[in-house]
Amino acid sequence: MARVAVDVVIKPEILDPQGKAIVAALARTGHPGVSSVRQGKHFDLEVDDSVTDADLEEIAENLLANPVIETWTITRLQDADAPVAR
Amino acid sequence: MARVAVDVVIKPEILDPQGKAIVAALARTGHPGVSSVRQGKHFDLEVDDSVTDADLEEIAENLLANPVIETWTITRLQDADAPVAR
Amino acid sequence: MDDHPPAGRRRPGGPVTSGSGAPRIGVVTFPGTLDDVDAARAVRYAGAEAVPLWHADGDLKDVEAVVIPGGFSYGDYLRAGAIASHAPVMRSVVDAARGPRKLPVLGICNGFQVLCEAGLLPGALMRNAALKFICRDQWLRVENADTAWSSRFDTGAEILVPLKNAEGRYVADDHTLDELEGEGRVVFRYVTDGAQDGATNPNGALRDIAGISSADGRIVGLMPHPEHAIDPLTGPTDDGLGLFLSALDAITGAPTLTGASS
Amino acid sequence: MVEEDGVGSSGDTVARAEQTPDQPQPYRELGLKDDEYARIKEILGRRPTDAELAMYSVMWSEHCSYKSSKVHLGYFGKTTTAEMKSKMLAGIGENAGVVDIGDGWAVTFKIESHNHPSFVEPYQGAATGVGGIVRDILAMGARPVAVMDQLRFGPADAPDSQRVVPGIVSGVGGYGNSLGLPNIGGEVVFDASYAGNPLVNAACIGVLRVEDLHTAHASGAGNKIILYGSRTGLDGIGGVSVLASDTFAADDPAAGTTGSGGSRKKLPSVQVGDPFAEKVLIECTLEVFHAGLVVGIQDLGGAGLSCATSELAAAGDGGMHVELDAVPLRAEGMTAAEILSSESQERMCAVVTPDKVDAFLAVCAKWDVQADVIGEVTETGRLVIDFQGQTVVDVPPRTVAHEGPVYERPIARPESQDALQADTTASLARPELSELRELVLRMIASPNLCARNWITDQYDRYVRGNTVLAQPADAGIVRVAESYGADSGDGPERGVAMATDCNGRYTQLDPYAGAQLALAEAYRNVGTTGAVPIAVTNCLNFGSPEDPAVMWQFSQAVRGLADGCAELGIPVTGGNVSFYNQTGGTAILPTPVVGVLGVIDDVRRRTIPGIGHDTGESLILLGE
Ligand SMILES: Nc1ncnc2c1ncn2[C@@H]1O[C@H](COP(=O)(O)OP(=O)(O)O)[C@@H](O)[C@H]1O
Repeated sequence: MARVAVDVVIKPEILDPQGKAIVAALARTGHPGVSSVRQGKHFDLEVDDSVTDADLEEIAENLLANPVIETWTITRLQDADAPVAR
Repeated sequence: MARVAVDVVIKPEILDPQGKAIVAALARTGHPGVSSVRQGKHFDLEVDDSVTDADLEEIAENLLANPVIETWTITRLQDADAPVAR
Repeated sequence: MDDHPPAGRRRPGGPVTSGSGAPRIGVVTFPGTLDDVDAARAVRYAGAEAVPLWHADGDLKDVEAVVIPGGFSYGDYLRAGAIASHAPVMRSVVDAARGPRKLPVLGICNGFQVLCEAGLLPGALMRNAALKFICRDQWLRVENADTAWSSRFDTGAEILVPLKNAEGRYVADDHTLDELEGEGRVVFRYVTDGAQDGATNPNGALRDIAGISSADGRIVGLMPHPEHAIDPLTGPTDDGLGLFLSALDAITGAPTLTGASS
Repeated sequence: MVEEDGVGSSGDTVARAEQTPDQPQPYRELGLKDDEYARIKEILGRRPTDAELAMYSVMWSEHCSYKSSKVHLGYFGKTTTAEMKSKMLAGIGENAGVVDIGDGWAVTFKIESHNHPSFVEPYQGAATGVGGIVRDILAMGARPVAVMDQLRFGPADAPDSQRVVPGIVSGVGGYGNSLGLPNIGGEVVFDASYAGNPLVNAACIGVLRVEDLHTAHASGAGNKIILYGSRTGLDGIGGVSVLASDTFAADDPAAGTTGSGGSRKKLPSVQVGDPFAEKVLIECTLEVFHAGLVVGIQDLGGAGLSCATSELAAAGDGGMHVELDAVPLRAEGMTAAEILSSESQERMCAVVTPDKVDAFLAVCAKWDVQADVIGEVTETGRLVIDFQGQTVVDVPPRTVAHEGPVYERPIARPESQDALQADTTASLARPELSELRELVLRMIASPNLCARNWITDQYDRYVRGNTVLAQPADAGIVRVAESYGADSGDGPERGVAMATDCNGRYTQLDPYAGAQLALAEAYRNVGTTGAVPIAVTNCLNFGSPEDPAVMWQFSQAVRGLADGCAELGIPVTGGNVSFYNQTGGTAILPTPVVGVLGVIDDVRRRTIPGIGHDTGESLILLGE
């Protein structure tokens, strides 16, 4: 068993209206110091040991992200049993 | 200028219909080794140096996450100018 | 009915055939598909037989065209259409559309998203710029009346059909967009001038694109819902029927620009 | 206090309850009064187990037992004549009222409140409110065909409204849209009294064949109880977490501790909806109905399995035996009380004869819906629930489901009522003629009168292609046969219309007349579409029943509505009461939302709303 985090973000050239809306809301609520926000997705996976890095790459590319609009990073975390700072 | 990542995840006791749907889809498409997926949000922020950790905490709690059903982690990354592995 | 806005300038034409021997048009249902009954009704109104196709079954049952209807397949939790694009029925649809038969395929709303996710159409659909679900009657301009799903219209005709979605913002890179425009593959565009409230399109779609086609014009995807505009009793107009009548022409080999009528 | 011998993993059992009669229990934290707790002990002849206490406390709550409203609601029955009842197939007491509309068709409809959850978590509260009412309609054997929503918010410019309004609207839309149910109407009202207590009422209409009417009952010893739909998790458990066994005592030292020892850390009472799961649940349920695979069925809403098992058993002719270990869980280490109290969404409970179990499970498998046999109907007359090899519940089911306390709360017309009524518009300055234009503009721009498109544009009114009228019409109409999936042929197509209305200010001025005005408005709104009104439902939103002034408003409103219905000759077929809608000590405006259902024989003859379709139209004023 392993824990894997996959972070999916929208490519920089593509408009992210959510991010823009958040920046505007932050400015209104007294946080003008935040100059940019991009919103993406975060996945926490629990996978058994048969799942290879190549499998993870395929899972991210074919399902978790859409390569037309998004990029992703995959991070293997420590064992699922060990508490993860979260 | 600094880069900050905020990952927001649904509390473990709360239903995550997204994650459920993804696990089922992965099993169908030949990835039965993924036993659990929790889907959350990932935010990439660019903040200027006036933004303190306490500010970030407040931003996450009041805007990026819904404390009723979600928890979050805040990670300061290296300088915005330095390339970030992504 | 006389109590509705004027119908779009559509080339007239009624059902080609009906009853037994009518062309068979498949309507796909995924778990979470919602507008399959509407799509099947539109197919019937056009004079064809609607054949239900189940997501888990790769058998296309000898249909001569396929409609992938709207809804929220698998909840659309990950990305709209992402999970559905991997269903067995989609593998068959992709093969039949790309194969020698060049099966005509129409993706409406979620169906459009599925076609993009399956790689049959370029680009992607993203969250509406206003970040809200939007349901309203929307004018569209027919930009290309030479596809399998738009031949009953005149190029430049304007039609009024419902639009309803949360993720309808069409995006693609500039190169792809230029290619689509250059090849006449932008089939429907949001009408943003004149009567509309405000000058922008409803969801922030690049170049006001509401629907596109494959290079051969056999596969069309669009966000608005022609199947909800087949009878002024239940929709704003019956303008949407034109897409389904067009498909009948494509199936029966009727010359595209003359329009068959019974 | 934790017993020396500790509690096994199965927690408190009947055997243990018999041995430890004096163990203190946190019944007050669970909302039970001293005398209510005493009555439970009397019924059982011992102290209740934790699981039993959880069941009784939730089933005897105001929300489930109608303990303050029951004595008043009886008036609806008294004023409903046999003639008014002639088309009623199911009425007050069932999940939802059902009326016969001819040619073998029946329609069921109901409004429910989800006010408090929507304040805590606007999106999910509103979403699960829609989900809950849809399952109510489904449990009658009907295909849900349309939804409506009645919303009350604080002032539009109040800071909290910016959290509450968009959240609730997108929750109603998010769930209903994903479910494929057209939204055919509703209401939006802004008033300061709702600032800390918005109202989210959701209505659903369902269509069925008369012969398919199902009521919730578990009869026939040996019949199996099948729980199907989503897994059961810790969501929505809220207060019951005070009962969690000491296994979790160390979990969170900061959490409030209670009489029964440590507690699991306070769990959120928020439920998260999964409309996709509900959509497949609907299709799956309709398929098992039509295949003739169910004897009885019950949705799981508030009070979860506690409610489903006790109500099914109480309505049957015997008893019921349930194995809680068979309930599929989403969280580890859940106690019996938690499993019974969980309000996890998108679940249903069916009673199935043994020979049809396999066929039932096969339909569920087709739709990818989890289904498990969790028990069976017995002849013991008792509801017995086992968990981890021990009996944790052994009760007469009627005492849980139907024999809760009934209160005659004190009623007092508030002294301020006279002054309120005396304060008429006579004292207001009349605008000068020159101010009229500005006044009209101000009025139509005001939150309570302006266009509702910002809200209604977020709702799908087209899905399934049967919506004949929706916004901006005064009543929505859907056609019946095609909504159900039947071919409507070439003849006239029958439709069903619904409108809901309520003016809280009028009701505050005179609760009796206010309720009648709401009824009259909804009745007119249905009538003006061309439909004939045939039945009434309601959702009575009020403040605290412990406030005699609120009880006075309530009793007056019920009487006004019942008398009005008798006058119009149409029955109240069901309703919902929501009390304790107040911020601090201040109650909301009394808000008895009234829904009127109508039938139109040919939907093509409906009246399109509005004036000015053609030049030269005449305006005719009817009435005084
Ligand atoms: N919350 C809501 N959900 C759905 N429809 C709504 C809602 N609020 C208002 N509507 C619809 O918008 C239209 C206008 O509403 P309203 O201004 O309240 O009408 P009226 O003042 O004529 O009663 C009506 O068709 C009504 O059903």
